[in-house]
Amino acid sequence: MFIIKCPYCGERDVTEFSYGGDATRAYPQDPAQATPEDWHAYVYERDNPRGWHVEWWQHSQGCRQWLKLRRNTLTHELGRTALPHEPLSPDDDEGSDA
Amino acid sequence: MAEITQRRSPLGGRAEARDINIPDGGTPGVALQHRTGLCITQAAAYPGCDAALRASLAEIAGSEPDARPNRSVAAPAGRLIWTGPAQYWLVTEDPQNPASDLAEATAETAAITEQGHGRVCLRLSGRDARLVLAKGSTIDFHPSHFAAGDCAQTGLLSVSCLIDCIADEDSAPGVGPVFDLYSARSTAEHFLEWAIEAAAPHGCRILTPGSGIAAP
Amino acid sequence: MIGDQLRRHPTLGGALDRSKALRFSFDGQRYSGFQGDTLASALLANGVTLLGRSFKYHRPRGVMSIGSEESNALAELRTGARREPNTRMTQIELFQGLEAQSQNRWPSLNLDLLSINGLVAPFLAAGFYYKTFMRPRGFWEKYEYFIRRAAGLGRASGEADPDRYERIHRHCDILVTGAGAAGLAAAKSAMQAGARVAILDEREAPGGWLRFDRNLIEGAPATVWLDETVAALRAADNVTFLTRTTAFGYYDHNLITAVERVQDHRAVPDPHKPRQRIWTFRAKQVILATGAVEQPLAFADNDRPGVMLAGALRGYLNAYGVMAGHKAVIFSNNDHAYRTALDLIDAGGAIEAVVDVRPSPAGDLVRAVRDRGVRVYTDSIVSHAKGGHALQACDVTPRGGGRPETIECDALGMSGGWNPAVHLHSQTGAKLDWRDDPGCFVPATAKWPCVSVGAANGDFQLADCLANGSEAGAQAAKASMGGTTATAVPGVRAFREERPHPIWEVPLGPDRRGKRFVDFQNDVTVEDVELAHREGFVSVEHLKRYTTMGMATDQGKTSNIAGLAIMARLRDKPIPEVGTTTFRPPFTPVSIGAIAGQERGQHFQPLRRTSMDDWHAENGAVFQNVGLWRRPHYYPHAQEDVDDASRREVTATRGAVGVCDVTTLGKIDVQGPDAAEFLNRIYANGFAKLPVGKARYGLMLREDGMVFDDGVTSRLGETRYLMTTTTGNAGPVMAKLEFYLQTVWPELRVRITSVTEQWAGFSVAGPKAREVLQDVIDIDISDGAFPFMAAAECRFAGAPARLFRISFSGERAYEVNVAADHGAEAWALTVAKAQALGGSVYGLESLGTMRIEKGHVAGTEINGQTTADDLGLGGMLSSKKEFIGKAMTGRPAYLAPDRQKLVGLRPVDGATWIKAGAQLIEDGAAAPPVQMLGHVTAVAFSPELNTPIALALLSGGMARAGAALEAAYPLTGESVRVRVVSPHFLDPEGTRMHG
Amino acid sequence: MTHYSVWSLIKGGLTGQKNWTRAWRDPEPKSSYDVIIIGGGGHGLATAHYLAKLHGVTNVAVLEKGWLGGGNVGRNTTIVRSNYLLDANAHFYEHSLKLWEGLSDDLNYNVMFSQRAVINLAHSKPQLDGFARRGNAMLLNGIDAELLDRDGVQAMVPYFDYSESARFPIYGGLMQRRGGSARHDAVAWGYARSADARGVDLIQNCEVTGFRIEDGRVLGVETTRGFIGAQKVGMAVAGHTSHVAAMAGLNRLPIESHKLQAMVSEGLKPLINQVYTFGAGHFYISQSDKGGLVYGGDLDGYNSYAQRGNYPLIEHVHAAGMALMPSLGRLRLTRHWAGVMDMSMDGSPIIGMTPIEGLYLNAGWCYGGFKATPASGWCFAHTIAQNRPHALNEAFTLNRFETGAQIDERGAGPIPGAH
Ligand SMILES: Cc1cc2nc3c(=O)[nH]c(=O)nc-3n(C[C@H](O)[C@H](O)[C@H](O)COP(=O)(O)OP(=O)(O)OC[C@H]3O[C@@H](n4cnc5c(N)ncnc54)[C@H](O)[C@@H]3O)c2cc1C
Ligand SMILES: NC(=O)c1ccc[n+]([C@@H]2O[C@H](COP(=O)([O-])OP(=O)(O)OC[C@H]3O[C@@H](n4cnc5c(N)ncnc54)[C@H](O)[C@@H]3O)[C@@H](O)[C@H]2O)c1
Ligand SMILES: Cc1cc2nc3c(=O)[nH]c(=O)nc-3n(C[C@H](O)[C@H](O)[C@H](O)COP(=O)(O)O)c2cc1C
Ligand SMILES: [Zn+2]
Repeated sequence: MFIIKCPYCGERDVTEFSYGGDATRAYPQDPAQATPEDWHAYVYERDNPRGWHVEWWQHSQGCRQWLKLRRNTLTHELGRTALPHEPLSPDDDEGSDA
Repeated sequence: MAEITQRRSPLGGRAEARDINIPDGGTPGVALQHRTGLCITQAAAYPGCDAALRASLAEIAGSEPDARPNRSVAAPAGRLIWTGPAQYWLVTEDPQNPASDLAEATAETAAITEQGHGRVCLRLSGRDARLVLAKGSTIDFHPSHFAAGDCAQTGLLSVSCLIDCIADEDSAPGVGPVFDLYSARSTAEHFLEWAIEAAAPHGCRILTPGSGIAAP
Repeated sequence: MIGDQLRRHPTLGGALDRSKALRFSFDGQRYSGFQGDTLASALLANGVTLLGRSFKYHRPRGVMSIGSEESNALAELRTGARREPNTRMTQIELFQGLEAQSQNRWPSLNLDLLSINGLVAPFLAAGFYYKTFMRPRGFWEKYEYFIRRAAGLGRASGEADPDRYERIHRHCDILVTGAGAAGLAAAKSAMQAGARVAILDEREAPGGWLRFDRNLIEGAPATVWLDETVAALRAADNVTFLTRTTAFGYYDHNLITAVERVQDHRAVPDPHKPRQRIWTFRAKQVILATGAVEQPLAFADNDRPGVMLAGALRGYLNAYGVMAGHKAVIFSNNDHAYRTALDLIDAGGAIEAVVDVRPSPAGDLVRAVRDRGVRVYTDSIVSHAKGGHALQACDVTPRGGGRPETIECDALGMSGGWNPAVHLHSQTGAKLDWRDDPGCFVPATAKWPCVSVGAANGDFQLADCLANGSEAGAQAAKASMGGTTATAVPGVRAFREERPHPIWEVPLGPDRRGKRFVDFQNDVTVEDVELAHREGFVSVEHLKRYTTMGMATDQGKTSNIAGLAIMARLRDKPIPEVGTTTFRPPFTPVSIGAIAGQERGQHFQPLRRTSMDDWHAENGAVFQNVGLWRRPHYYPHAQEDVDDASRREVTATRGAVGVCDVTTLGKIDVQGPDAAEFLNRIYANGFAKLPVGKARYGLMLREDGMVFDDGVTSRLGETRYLMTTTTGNAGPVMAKLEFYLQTVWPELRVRITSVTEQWAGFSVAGPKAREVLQDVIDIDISDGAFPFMAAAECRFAGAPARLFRISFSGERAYEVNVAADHGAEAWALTVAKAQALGGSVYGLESLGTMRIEKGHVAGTEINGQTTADDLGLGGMLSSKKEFIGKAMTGRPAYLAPDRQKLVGLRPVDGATWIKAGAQLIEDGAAAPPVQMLGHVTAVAFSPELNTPIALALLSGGMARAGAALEAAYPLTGESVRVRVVSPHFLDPEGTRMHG
Repeated sequence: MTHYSVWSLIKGGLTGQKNWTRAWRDPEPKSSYDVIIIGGGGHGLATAHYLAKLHGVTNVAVLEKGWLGGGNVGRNTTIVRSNYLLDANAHFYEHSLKLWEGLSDDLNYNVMFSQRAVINLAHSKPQLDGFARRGNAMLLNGIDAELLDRDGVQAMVPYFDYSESARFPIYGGLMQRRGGSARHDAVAWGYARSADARGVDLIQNCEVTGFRIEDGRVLGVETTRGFIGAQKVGMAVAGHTSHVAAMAGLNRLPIESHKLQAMVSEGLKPLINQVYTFGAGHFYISQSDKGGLVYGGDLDGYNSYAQRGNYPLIEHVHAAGMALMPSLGRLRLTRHWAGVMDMSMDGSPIIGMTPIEGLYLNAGWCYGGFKATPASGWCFAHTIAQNRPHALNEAFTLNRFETGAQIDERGAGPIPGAH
C-alpha cells in the first residue's frame, strides 16, 4: 500500500491515485510525421521492466494532477516523483527525493 | 410565468436535528450540520496566470488566497480554498454569488466555473471529529498535521471529499476542531449516512441545517 | 461433577474476576465460569477436555495452547445469523449466556461416526486422492460430493451478518505490535521520548507471558511493573493503547493492519458500535514484539486430549487458576518448561515426572525442580501418549532404546522449544536467519523501517526483553523524530538456562504404534512427511502442498518448523538450507465483514442519484442501474409491464411531447483561448470552426483507433465549451482529457472541469416540445432564433440554465440543463406542462426505442470492438487534421470488408420480436459449429412502424441490405427470420428534428 | 513409476506407504536437448507431456528456476471454462475443456477436475443481454451454455442477496455446466509425472539467464546450472515473459506484468457448490474440496513482479463479497497471496513463432491461463514439433497488433490492466 508523494499535496495514500502505465512512452511529438512503427511502439509495446519503472499516476481524488513516479516493480520501493514535463528516467540513480 | 425560488439540496429533509447515541445528560463526541445555500466558484488560471488570478480573487473576495497547496483562508467574502494547481474555490453564501464578477475580472487569465449546486457541505465538529474523519480518509488528521487553514481533497470511504479545517482545538477551544466537508451531490445520501454511522459510536448530535461558511 | 469448576484453584488466576460468575453452554451442556475466563479456560476449569475433532481422521482433540496459535479447540460460537464457525476457544472471552458448539463431528462430539477414518487411516496417507477416484471417467464429481461433506470444518450460518464493522486509519511515529514485556518496554521509552506511539495486543489484557509466568521485576511480582507501565501508557496522550487487537498484515511502506474485536466479548453488540474495527496503521517506525510460539513434540498420539503445550498448562494455572491436571507429566527439550513443573507443584498439584531429552540438564530451573523431589527422566522421551477421549498415561522410554515405563497421568505438558513469531516480519518478504542456539529462525534485516524485539527476536530472557525493548523504543523515537531520552531498565533476575536440544520428531516406542502429529489441525504426521520425501516432494513448498501441512486455520504456527526440520533430516541438509514456506497475511484469520468495514449495503459503490430521483421514486418509476447511477427504466401505469409502458411513453413523445431525465450524461466545462484547438485534437471530427451558440456531435477514438466515446459539445462563448459524454464514460473521458492537457499539450491555454454534478439535465422531445418550454425559458426559442443545433445560456423559470436544441429521439427536442438544486422543481414544472399537452415522462426503455428507430449508436454498439466505419460514422473522421487514434485507423484488419458493421433488422413476418443477444446466421438448421455473421445489439418495438425492429452488427454491413438471415437465440431455442434494412428506421431525412 | 490404482493404494496401506516411488526424477541437465522448455509451470509441463506423447519428441528438458508448479499454476483460483464469445478463443478454450475432461485418465493422476458449473451473474437487463449474446455464440460454436433467471440462480445458491434493494440486484446469469475447477497443484504434478515417465528431464532450481543465438537461430540457453544446448527452445514463463524474452533480444513485447491476488477462507462444510463470478463488483468465489472459500477480484492495478499484494485490493474484494453474499461477514480470511500475470494488450494469449529461428513463445495468459493449460501445451507442442502453428492457435500471433487483428474479447483496448 504505497505512499505516493504528490508534487502538490505531499505524501498521500495510493488509494487517492489512479494508475496510468508506463511513462517512458511518449505520444509522438509530431503525430503527422510519426510512422506506423512509431505508433505501434507507442500504443502496444512496453519495456515492462523488472526493477525500476517510471510510470504515470493521477492524483485523482486529490488535486487531479498527473505525475511521474519512479517505482521498483520488484520491491515496490518508490523513488522520485516529477511533474509531467520534468525529466525522470528508470535509471535515475537518485534513490528518493527525501 | 412560474419562478423557481428555492434551492433544493439532496440532503433537504434528511439531515434534520436529532441526537444519536447520546446518553441522558451526556455530551456528544461530535456534531454534524448540513450547510445550506453555499455558492462555490471555482477559478482556474491559465498557464502563467496564477498570480493575476490571485490578485483578481483578492479584489473580489477581500483577501488573496494562500498560494500554497492545501491551504485555505477566511476572506471577508467567504473562504478561499486551494483545490489544485493554480486553482481555487471561493465559497460564499447566497445570494452573494461572485461568479459573474469574477468571470469578468479574469476573462483573460482564468476559467471560472460554478460548482455550488454540485456539492453538499457537512460541518463536522467536536472532540472526536478527527476520529470520524480517520474512518473515511487515510490522511493524517493529528492536530499537528491538520489544523485551521489546512484543507485536503481526499477519499472518504467510497466518495471524494474536500475537507477544510476552519477551526481547531486552539482556535475554537471547547468546540473542538471544525471541518467543512464538501462532497458530490449525487452521492449525498450515502455521504450523510456514512458520516452518521461513523459518528454514532462517539455520540452524535445533528444540528439544524444552517447557512453560512464562517467559523463558529 | 461437571459444571462445578472442580479444577479451579482456590486463589490463583490473575485474569479472573471471581465476583462475576458467568453461565455458558457448550454442546448444549450448561457450565459456569468467571469474568476474565476464555471459553477454553472455563471448560478446562469444569474438567471438560474433549473439545473438538480433527479435520481428516476425526480424532478426539482437547486444547493445545493458550493463545491464537490454537489448532485443536475450534468451535462454532453463537447461534442463528451470528453463528461463527472455527472460532478458537483460547481466544473466546466468556460472556453471560455464551453458546458454543463443537464442529466437524456427526452425530456428536463423543460419538463421531467419521472417526472411522482413523481406522482406515493407513490407506488415507497424504495425497492418496491424487492416486484414485479416476474411474469411471467423469465420476469424480460423485466421489467429490462425499469428500466435500466429510471435509471442511464448521458450518456457516448462511444468514446475513447482522453486525456492523468499521475501518479507521492511524498515523504514528512508532507502532508497537505486542504488549508483552518487550513491547511495553519499547512503548514506554518511545512515549517518554515524546513520540506518537500506538501499541496493541491481541489478548484482552496486556502483559504477554508476564501474566502466565511467575517472574520478579525489581524484586516484586512482575504484574506490579506491568500494571504501572500499562497505566502510564494509557494515561499518556501521545499513546494509543489497544487490546483485543491483532496485527494481522504488514504491507508495503510500513502499513500494518490490525483488527480490534470491539464487542466480541459481549453477548450482543451495542448497535451503535461496530462489532469489530480494522485499524490501518501508517507508522514511521514499527517495533515487532510479538513474542514466540511454543512448539509441540511429535511423539505417538501426541494429540490426546490432555496433552498440551507446557507453557499453556502453566498459563492456565497462573492466569485462570485452572489445574488442568492433578497428575502431570512434563516432556521437554529445554529448561523453560520446568517452570510449569514448579508452578504446578507450588499450586498443590502433582508432577509425576519430567521427561527431558537432554542427557544431563543442570540449569537453575532444572535444579529447582529436582530439589522439590520430582523425578526427572533424562535422555528420555515420551514415546506414546495413551487414552481415548482423555489422556490416561504415557510411556517413557530411554532415548537409546529400552523398555518403556508407563506413567499414569491426566495432563502432559510438552515443549519442543520456542519459535519467534516472525510472521509479520516475514510477510513483507524480509528474510530470516537461523540461530543454532536455541535452534530457531529469527528476523534478518527488515524490509521497511522496523525492528523485532524480545522473544520475537529470539531473546527469551525477560531481562533481555526489557532491556532490548527499551532500547528499541528509544532508537525508534530517535529515528522518527530526532532526540532521545534514556529510560531506566528494571532489574530482573536472570536464570541460568541451558541450551535446548532440538528434537523435531520423537521416535516411536517399541510398540511402533500411534500417530505422531506434526500439523494437528490438518492431521499431518511424521509419516506423511516421510512419504512426501519418498515421492519426491522434497522442496518445503511441495511438502506443504502435498501433505497440506501448515495450510489450516493456524497456518502452521505450531507445525511448520517441525515439518521442515524433518524434511531437512531426510534430505540430509541443514535446516536453513531447506528454508521455510512463505508467510502470508493474515497472522490469524480475520472476519470478512471486518475487512469490508462500512463499505457494505448501500455504502458499497454508492448509488448516484439525480436531482429528480425523489420525484421518480414518488411517481412509481422502475429503476435500472447504469454504471453507478440509477435511472428510471420506465414509469408504469397500473398493470403495465415494461413494453406497455414504453409503448405509451414513446407514442406520447412522438405524438406530443416527452420528458426524460438525462442528468447522468457526463458534462465537462472546457474553457480557454485554446479550447477550440484542444477539442479539435481530441475529437475525430472538426471542432475548430464551431460558432458560438452552436452544438456539434463529436466522436472520440481510442489511441488504437476504436471508437471511445461520443457526445455533443456546444460552444457557449468565445472561449467556453460544454462537452458531454456518455454516462458510463464520464470519468474515463475526464481523466484522459486531463492526461493530454497536462502531459502532452501543456502549452495549451485550456482548463477543464467536470460539471456533471452541477447541472441537472432533462430532454424535452416531441412536436410540442417548444410549446412546453417557450414560456419558462427567458430567450427566444422560435425556430428562427434557436434552430436545430443551437445552444445558449439562459434562465429557466428564473434559475440558471442552458438550452441545447439537440435530439437523440429524432423529434424536435431540447435538452435543458438547470443548476442542480433547481433540477427537481424545473423537472416537475416541465412534466406538468408536458402532461397538460398530452405528453409523458419517459425512461431508458423508451429512450432506447427512439434511438433505435433513429439508428443512433449507443453503448451496445460502442463496445470497444467497433471502429467509426463499423458504426457508419466513418465519414466523420477528418482527413484535414490530426486527432487521437487517427494513425491506427488505417490498419488492414480495420479495413477488412467482412468487418461487422451497423445495420437495421426487421422480422420478415413483421411481428415476431427479435431478441437482443441473438446471433445472426445464414441457416437456422445448421449443426454447430455454425458460422456467425454478427449479432443483434438492441431491439425495440416501434409503435410508429408497428413492428419490432433491431440494430445489429453484421459482417459486411449494409452490403447485405435486403438479405434474409436468422436471428438465432439457441439459449431458448428461438430463431427469427429477419431482413437486413437501413438502421435509420424513422424519418431518415431528419425533418422532424429540424422542425 | 508406480501406476496409480486402487490396488496400488491398498498395497500402500498394507506396507506403510513404502511402495511408492518418486513422482519424477531429479536429473542432472544433459549438455543438450532437442527441445528445451523454459518454465515448469502448467503450460511448460503440459507442453513437455504432449511433445513426448503426441509428437514422439522425448529428448526434452523443462527448466524451472524454482520448484515445479511454484508459479501461477500453483496460485490460481482454478476456474476452468470455455464460455468465450470470439471464435478464436471459443475454439481454443473448448479444445482445452475437452482435454480437461479426459485429463485424469490421460495422466493417471487425479487432477480433481470438477464440472460443477461456472455462473456469471448479471445485474441488469443489458448485462444479461450481453451474456445472452455470448451464450448464443457458445451454443452455435458447439459449447454448452444456459441462461438463468434470478430464480434459477437462487435455486443453486440461496445465500446471495436476492432482495430488490440489493445494491447489485441479481437478474440472472450465464451458466456453463461443463465448467468448473480442478486441483491446481495436481495439474502441474500430473503433467510432470507423465512427462518424466516419457523421458523428459524436469530440472528444478535452474534459472535461464541468457540465450545463445547465432545468425538469428537459437543454439541453447545459459542457466544458473551452466549452458544447455538445444535445437529448439520454447518459452512458457507466464508473468516473466518480458524479462526472459529480453534476454533473447525480444524487447518491448505487447505485455505488461501485473499482479493478481487470491484469498482463501477457513475450512467450512459445503456452502457454495458452483463457481460464481460477480463481474459488476469484481469478485468471484468457489469452494475448494477442502472446504475453503477461494475468492478474488481484480488486479492490484499497477505493473509488478512482486508475488505479494497490497491491502486496498483486499478491502475492495471483501466489500464486494459482502455485497453479493452478506453472510460472509462472520466467516474469515485465512490467507491471501498473489501471482504475476502476463497481461497482453488485447487480453488474449500469444502462442507461436518468434522472429528468432527455433525460439517459440507462449505467453499473454492474463488471469485466465489455468483453464488453457491442456490446450496451450497441446498447441505449443504442435507448434514446436511442426515448426508452424496449429489451426487452433494460428490467430494468437505475436504480430497481430501490427495489422489490427487483436482478439479483444472485452473491448477494453490496449490497456493491459483492464482485460
Ligand atoms: C491469483 C490468480 C488467480 C488465477 N485464477 C485463474 C482462474 O481462475 N482460471 C484460470 O484459467 N487462470 C487463472 N489464473 C491464471 C493462471 O494461473 C495462469 O495464466 C497460468 O497458470 C500461467 O501459465 P503457467 O502455469 O505456465 O505459468 P506459471 O506457473 O507461472 O509458470 C511459469 C514458470 O516459469 C518459471 N520461470 C520464470 N522465469 C524463469 C527463468 N528465467 N528460468 C526458468 N524458469 C523460469 C517460473 O518460475 C514459473 O514456474 C490465475 C492466476 C492468479 C495469480
Ligand atoms: N526463557 C524462555 O525460554 C522463554 C520462552 C518463552 C517466553 N519467555 C518469556 O516470554 C516473554 C517474552 O516477552 P515478549 O514481550 O517478547 O513476548 P510475549 O509473548 O510476552 O508478548 C508478546 C505479546 O504479543 C502479542 N501478540 C503476538 N502477536 C500479535 C499480533 N499479531 N497482534 C497483536 N498482538 C500480538 C501477544 O498476545 C503477547 O501479549 C518474557 O516474559 C519471557 O520471559 C521466555
Ligand atoms: C485453490 C487454492 C486453494 C488454497 N487453499 C489454501 C488453504 O486451504 N490453506 C492455505 O493455507 N492456503 C491455501 N492456498 C494458498 C497457498 O497456501 C499459497 O498461498 C499459494 O499457493 C501461493 O503460494 P505462496 O503463498 O507460497 O506464494 C490455496 C491456494 C489455492 C490456489
Ligand atoms: Zn495532489
